[in-house]
Amino acid sequence: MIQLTSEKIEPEKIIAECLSSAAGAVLLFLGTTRQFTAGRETSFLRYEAYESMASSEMTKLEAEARRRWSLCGCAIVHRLGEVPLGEASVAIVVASPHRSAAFAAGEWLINTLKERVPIWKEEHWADGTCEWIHPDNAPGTVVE
Amino acid sequence: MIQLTSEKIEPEKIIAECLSSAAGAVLLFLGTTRQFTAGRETSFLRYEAYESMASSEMTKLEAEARRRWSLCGCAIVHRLGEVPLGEASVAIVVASPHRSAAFAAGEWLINTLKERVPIWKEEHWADGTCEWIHPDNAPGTVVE
Amino acid sequence: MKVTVKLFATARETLGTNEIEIAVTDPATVGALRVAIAERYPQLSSLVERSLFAIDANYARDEDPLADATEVACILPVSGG
Amino acid sequence: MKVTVKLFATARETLGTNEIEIAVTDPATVGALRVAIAERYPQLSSLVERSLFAIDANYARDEDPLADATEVACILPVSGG
Repeated sequence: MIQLTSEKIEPEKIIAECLSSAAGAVLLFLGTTRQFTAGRETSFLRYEAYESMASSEMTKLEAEARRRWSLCGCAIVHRLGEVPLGEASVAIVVASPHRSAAFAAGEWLINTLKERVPIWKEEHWADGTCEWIHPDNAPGTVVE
Repeated sequence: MIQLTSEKIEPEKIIAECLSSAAGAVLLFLGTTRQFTAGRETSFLRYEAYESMASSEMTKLEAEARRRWSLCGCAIVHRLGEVPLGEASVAIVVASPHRSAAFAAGEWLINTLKERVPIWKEEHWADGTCEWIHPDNAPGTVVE
Repeated sequence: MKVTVKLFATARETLGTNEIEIAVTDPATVGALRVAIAERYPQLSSLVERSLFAIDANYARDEDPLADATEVACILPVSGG
Repeated sequence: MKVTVKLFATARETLGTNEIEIAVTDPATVGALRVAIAERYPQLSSLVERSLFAIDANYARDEDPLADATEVACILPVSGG
């Protein structure tokens, strides 16, 4: 299940979608808006996506995770637009018969989402300034 | 937050306890009752604990996780008594400024809980038989 | 000395009781208790050999003395989670 | 040939538009497009150098041709999650 949404993320609904009697382990990861980054205060975040491509890249991530690990459920939800402090910008849920696959797939999904999915974060600082974040460590080469 | 309960686990309440504006990453792990184990069908599980010691061991786990990783929230909840198929027997929530700590602490907590905390699972098989599970790979020596 | 030992799971069900009283030869250590239980209840001996023991709700070593223990428990291999 | 390129984030805001039209010298590849954007908009050159490009919503290589592209996008280093 792949979703881009401008609504508040509701983890329990995503978990319910991924639950089944085949699952022995369910992992939820939430990326939330942190108030302080390196001592600097954030007021809120805003996310922008290349939506058609973000959806297709997230779909590829889910398919690749299902190939690499034995999963019985997988969901990736990203919020767009303004995200207040303490709320989630991204939710990943993975259900698997065994826990090691759930942890490995969950961590791989969030790490790879942050490398590949065309979504950008605009930090709105508490001092009133704002800036788009474009990490320095971007690959610069094609992501296979 | 440490809890032993005979009620159904409600992950959203545990997550809410662990959220704060210091958190950039929130991880929830649920151990759920799986229908099939090595081809054999489970009807339900029952958990029994040495309750006073289980609580104190879980409290030690939380303290050790907070020493080892930078956490802003940590909760361990284990259900006792009967757990139907598809429902959670254990929930672990970890909130951290950064995601790598959340994944590492979450996986360490569930792995270590399964080694140290005096709780036992009784498998009730669909064929009407039941048995207590006592893994072969138990340490056999004092867990430090 | 005599030691009261709390039982759980298979041990509790096999013996049909929540706790047993066991006579332990001196020196009254956790290790001596382990041997005494395995001898007294051979049907549990293989499980007890790979069990831990707790004194006052803390894991104990085989060389730890039982003299000051208020509560002793036999912790069969655990399977929570 | 002329190529329409979708813009996002800093590129969209800096140029004040969702897309630009860029003349690309032959051979019309992703690599040539990267060079053309960096030359035409020097204020974006360092970001564009470390950007990826997408053809029809798939990441493309610098040697990939633009001739059959329906939609081309400049993917500045991403920061979702």
